[in-house]
Amino acid sequence: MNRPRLAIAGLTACSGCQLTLLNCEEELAEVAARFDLVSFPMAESVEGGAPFDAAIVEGAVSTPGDLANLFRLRNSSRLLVALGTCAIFGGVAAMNNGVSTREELVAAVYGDGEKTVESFAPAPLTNFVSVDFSITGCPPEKQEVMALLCALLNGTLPPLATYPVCTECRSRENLCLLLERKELCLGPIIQGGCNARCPATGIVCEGCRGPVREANVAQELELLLERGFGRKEIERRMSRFKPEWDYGQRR
Amino acid sequence: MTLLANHPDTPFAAKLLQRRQLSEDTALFTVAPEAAALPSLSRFIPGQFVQLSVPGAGEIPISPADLAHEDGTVDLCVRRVGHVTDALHQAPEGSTLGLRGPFGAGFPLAEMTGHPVLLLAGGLGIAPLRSLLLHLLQNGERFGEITLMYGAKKPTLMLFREELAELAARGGLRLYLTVDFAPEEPWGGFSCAVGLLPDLLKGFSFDAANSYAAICGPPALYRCLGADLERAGVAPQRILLSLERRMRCGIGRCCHCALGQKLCCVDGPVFRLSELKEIPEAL
Amino acid sequence: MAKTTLKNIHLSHFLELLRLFGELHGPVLSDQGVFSFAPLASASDLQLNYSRTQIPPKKYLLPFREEILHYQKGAYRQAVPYGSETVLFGVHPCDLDAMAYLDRVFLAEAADSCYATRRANLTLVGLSCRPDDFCFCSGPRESAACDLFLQAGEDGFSLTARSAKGEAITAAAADLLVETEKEIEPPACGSCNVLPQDPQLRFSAHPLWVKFAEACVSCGACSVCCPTCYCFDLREYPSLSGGAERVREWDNCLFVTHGEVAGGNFRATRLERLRYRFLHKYCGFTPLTGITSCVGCGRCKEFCPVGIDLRELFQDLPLDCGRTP
Amino acid sequence: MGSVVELNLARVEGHGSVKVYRQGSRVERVELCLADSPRLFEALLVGKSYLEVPEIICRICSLCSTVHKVTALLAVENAFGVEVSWATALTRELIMQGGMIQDHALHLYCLLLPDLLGVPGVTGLAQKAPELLKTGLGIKRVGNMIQETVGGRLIHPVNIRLGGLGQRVSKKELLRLRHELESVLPACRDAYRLFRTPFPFPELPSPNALAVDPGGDGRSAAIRCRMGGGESFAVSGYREAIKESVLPHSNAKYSKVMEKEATVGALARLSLGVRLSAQAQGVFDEVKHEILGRDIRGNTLAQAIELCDAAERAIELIDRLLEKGQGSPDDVGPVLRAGRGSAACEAPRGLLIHSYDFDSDGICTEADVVTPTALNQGAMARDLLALARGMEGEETKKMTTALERLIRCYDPCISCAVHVLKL
Ligand SMILES: Cc1cc2nc3c(=O)[nH]c(=O)nc-3n(C[C@H](O)[C@H](O)[C@H](O)COP(=O)(O)OP(=O)(O)OC[C@H]3O[C@@H](n4cnc5c(N)ncnc54)[C@H](O)[C@@H]3O)c2cc1C
Ligand code: SF4
Ligand code: SF4
Ligand code: SF4
Repeated sequence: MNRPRLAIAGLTACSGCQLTLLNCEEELAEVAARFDLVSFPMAESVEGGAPFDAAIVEGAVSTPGDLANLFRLRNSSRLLVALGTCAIFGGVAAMNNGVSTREELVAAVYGDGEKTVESFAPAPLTNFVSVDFSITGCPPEKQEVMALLCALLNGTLPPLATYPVCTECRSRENLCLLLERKELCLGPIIQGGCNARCPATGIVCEGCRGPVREANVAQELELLLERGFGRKEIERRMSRFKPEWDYGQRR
Repeated sequence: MTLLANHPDTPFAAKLLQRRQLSEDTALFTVAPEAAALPSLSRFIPGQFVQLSVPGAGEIPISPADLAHEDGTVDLCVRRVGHVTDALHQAPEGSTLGLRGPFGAGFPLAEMTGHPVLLLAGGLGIAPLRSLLLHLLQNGERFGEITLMYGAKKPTLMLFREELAELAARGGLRLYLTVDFAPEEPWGGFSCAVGLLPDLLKGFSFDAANSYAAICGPPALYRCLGADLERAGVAPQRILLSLERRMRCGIGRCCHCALGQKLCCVDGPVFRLSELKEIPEAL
Repeated sequence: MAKTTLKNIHLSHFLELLRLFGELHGPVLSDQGVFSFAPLASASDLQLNYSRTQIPPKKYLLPFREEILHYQKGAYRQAVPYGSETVLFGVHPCDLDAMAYLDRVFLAEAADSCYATRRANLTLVGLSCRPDDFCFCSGPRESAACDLFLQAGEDGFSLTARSAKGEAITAAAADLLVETEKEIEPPACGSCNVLPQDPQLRFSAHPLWVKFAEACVSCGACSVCCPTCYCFDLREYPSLSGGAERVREWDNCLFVTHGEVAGGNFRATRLERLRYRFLHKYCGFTPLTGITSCVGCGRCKEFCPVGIDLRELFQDLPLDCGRTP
Repeated sequence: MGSVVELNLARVEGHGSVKVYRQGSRVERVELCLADSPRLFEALLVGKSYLEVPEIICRICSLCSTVHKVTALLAVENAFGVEVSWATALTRELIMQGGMIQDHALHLYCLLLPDLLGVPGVTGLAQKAPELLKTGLGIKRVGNMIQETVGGRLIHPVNIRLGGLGQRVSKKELLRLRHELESVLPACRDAYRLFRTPFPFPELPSPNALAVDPGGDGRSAAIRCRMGGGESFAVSGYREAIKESVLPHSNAKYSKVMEKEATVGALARLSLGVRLSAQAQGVFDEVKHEILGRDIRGNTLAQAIELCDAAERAIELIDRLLEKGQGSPDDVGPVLRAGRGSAACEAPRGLLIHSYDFDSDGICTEADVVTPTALNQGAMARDLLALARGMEGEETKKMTTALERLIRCYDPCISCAVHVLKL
């Protein structure tokens, strides 16, 4: 059986998405056997060259180096997969505090002295290249990462769930935090597939998987306003993983 | 624990015998189901569909593009559009697939007997209509005049062109082809109009009052062609449309394919225009 | 007719006895404070006066997600449905009726064997209920769609066996039962039934449709929690070793993907999808056309975050006994 | 003629490189560049509410997200004077042990073991030493299981929250974790045998160990930090003790702790004499001459001992939780007040400090995080130079391999180091 050639790379991120793959302890050895991990700096120190059957890319693009790396991967790979919220939406690093510019942020951290950090606002991969498939989550779910690998082995991409977090949340018979406790739960507008991890422990969905396809954002906003949250707070929460939302979107 | 009969969604094993590329994104797949499947699968009516499984990818509804073959093999003409069809197009000859069916209501052949039939195919819609056409031609003596109008986006996407031309040449079939766009460079070999299917129909004179019409193609086609045919004088009960809906189970349970209170998989996929007119969101 | 009665003090004995017929499940209150059907570790967990569970008992017949087929070595085979003999105690009449509706769908010709296996393993013990503000069924009444029905009264339950299994249970419990002259009276009927609706309502230009469509967040709660919603999706996942599993999962007609085909969507807007749900719930499809599948349990109303209540659509008639058949 | 050799680091968390500047064979200087692109967390936290701070800051790093979250919670609680119940404190400690197990197992068995066996990475391990890989992954799995069960989500845990827990871990789950821990404990105890042989480098400078003072009762946050030379400072006064400066070639900052280049991590902890659980102490007693007073190469062995310690400690914690019952989840809402809160924890890689200033509405006005890898950067650079000089005249390849291995001994976490530096 021929082993698909994979590149697994990280741009600006916490490495959690790559770690999620390394966390598939039970399957890891078999993954290593069935794939040719040509380029996986986090776990392999020898770099094989292009071409790749698939490049799985974690993280947002925020430096010229990231961009060069991304272009290299895109050009040398048949499929490019965006892995995780940062790669798809920008993620936490793309969040801004609503007041400072990027330069000010950099200056705040490094001082405006001799050091110049070459960086720009973290942006999703699709701003620069075409992306063939995405797996969302901060971090993504193990079984979705495995579903991707299994499908790649099979020459396809996996069919992932497309419903909001609430669907799984209800199916797990959790208490609805939005309805019953009037908490700031983003479940209705967030892409499910995580089996409603957070509400299952009694904690609101913070929206780590980004918007579901048909998010009724305007209505969610209304629901939260009705429950007494301030508009600023709601927007701050919503933009934690995806900086820009269309707050008027109803379909 | 008692285990009852086998799940109705269990496909029979089937072997991919041959793949013949018909256009850039469409190929004809000849599939041989295992012996146990033959009693059911070798007896489908044109217009019915089968559920085709590609292991590891999933299952999709496909209408056979040919009549049932003597040896039990089935011809499926499939366009590469997404998840399962992608996998199918990559499957090497000899690989194992799954097949179950046939499902749904096909064309009302008995009722059509003795009447002229006008077939209108848009794009991939030729697949199920080819099956009907072959049936009509095979039983030519029992049907009236047979006409096929077939429109494709461009000449290279015209499926079965040579075969159709040959059938027309043998007589018994009036064939009209049209393409939406004429390519820059001349295309040789066959004569073909440029324009949409409804344009072809415009100048066409036929025994409308006595005819049946069968339409299969993209949804936009149904809306205008149905009205045109009615205006030309074909009774809406005799305008037959083969509809596409999302289908999961094929046996009326998953509910994706509902149109109004009907289910495309059990009540269709072939419907009469007269039925569909009662259902606002059908077309 | 003399009635078989179980005194309250014998209830826990009776529950122990039911364990002989399978794993005992019943309504409990979860740690988070949600009513749900779950294994009854002890009789004291039982919530006899529960209003309704968030997830209806359909989960015993049609789990949220299950593998139905398994592909290995060139063949698809039916996955063996998990589950064993189960006694489900304390199911309200609406939920019993709902399961009867599901039976009509899944046990019809070409019965769904995963469903059928679980159904055959399930013993249903019904329990009369006390309707609350969300309910709109025909009031506390009996349902025949069970093995045994318990009508609750002041100091006991009146038992009616509805199947051979039910008879077996009453026979086994003979020592705990007494014959009484007086039947336990169900409280008087308060509300009314949901009647089949006019399918044309779906296509009416009723302004409520627009209002609903603006508000609906497509969270799916109404149909996840509905005892008779059964739409499902099938997805296939290959494994590393070359096999594959085909998974069936609850789907939802409110989702944009539900009516999507290559190149289009037959119910592209939320409004159309809400109307679709109305049509299916209240008017029925093909062999079940004209049968409303709504049993009036009130879940979709209670669990909808934006308070959509499809019944408002046909509330030109007041919802009182005037309409009971 | 001058030349530069650049070595890109692999099998470490994050992006980094080492540049060796040479004149002929003479090593002039060595630069360690921690090159992850900055994510400016400290600036982003400004303007966020105290509730959001821990949820956002844990995204600094995936490997250490648990300890970052706990440390941030402790710092916020410190700012508002919140005391959590002992059950919550124990549960937090339990999840941190889970983090320790996962982190050490990943580093030792997946990232470092290839060096010992001379293979390039996991794929090589799977071929050459499948059993060892399996053992390591088995241990790692249990660490993860603890983090996922307790935290609700494996990376960036959610169940541990301000003032309490979302949900108590059920008895059944605790018993399951205990069972799993028991099953890997023997492997954890024996791990040290595998990681005992240090790389054959020339001798390196001996480290100045730095760790939290283990004096606390385990329930509240650490109060002081201690150094090998006997110096110590209060966590709240860390800003005076730790001086940081920006280096032109690195996105992480260089720090000096009480004028010294400090070393943090397993080696530092064991050198400073943290209390160990019974079996770990037994192992330590057997091999302590290979750790005490040794250079950073001893860190690997120290991590292996800590692996055993963490597994044992986790079992003890579970037993205490089971024995006492956990009560209901407490959720102590803080009384907001303006002020600063700081906390220090021992992350798997060493001392970690979080410190936040809030205004009276609980909005963050200043954030500062000092990570182990940033603290280690000075010592790392010093050791790299020493090693490069010690290998002058050797083949370039040999030298770069040695340098890379040296870096891996430190188990650096570049994401953490870069994302949070602050002047
Ligand atoms: C009765 C019937 C007969 C058909 N006959 C043919 C035929 O002869 N040849 C042919 O090429 N195609 C035929 N189709 C269409 C074919 O079933 C779809 O193209 C196929 O299901 C797409 O699957 P996919 O996994 O490749 O695409 P996907 O990746 O699933 O998606 C591509 C698009 O197809 C839609 N889709 C997904 N599943 C279905 C489904 N089960 N039914 C309809 N749409 C779906 C998706 O929503 C999406 O928009 C027929 C469909 C029906 C209902
Ligand atoms: S708790 Fe949140 S995710 Fe769950 S149902 Fe309610 S709103 Fe949806
Ligand atoms: S519940 Fe929300 S925040 Fe939690 S894992 Fe799922 S999508 Fe992410
Ligand atoms: S439609 Fe609503 S009230 Fe009716 S059965 Fe379903 S959930 Fe209950």
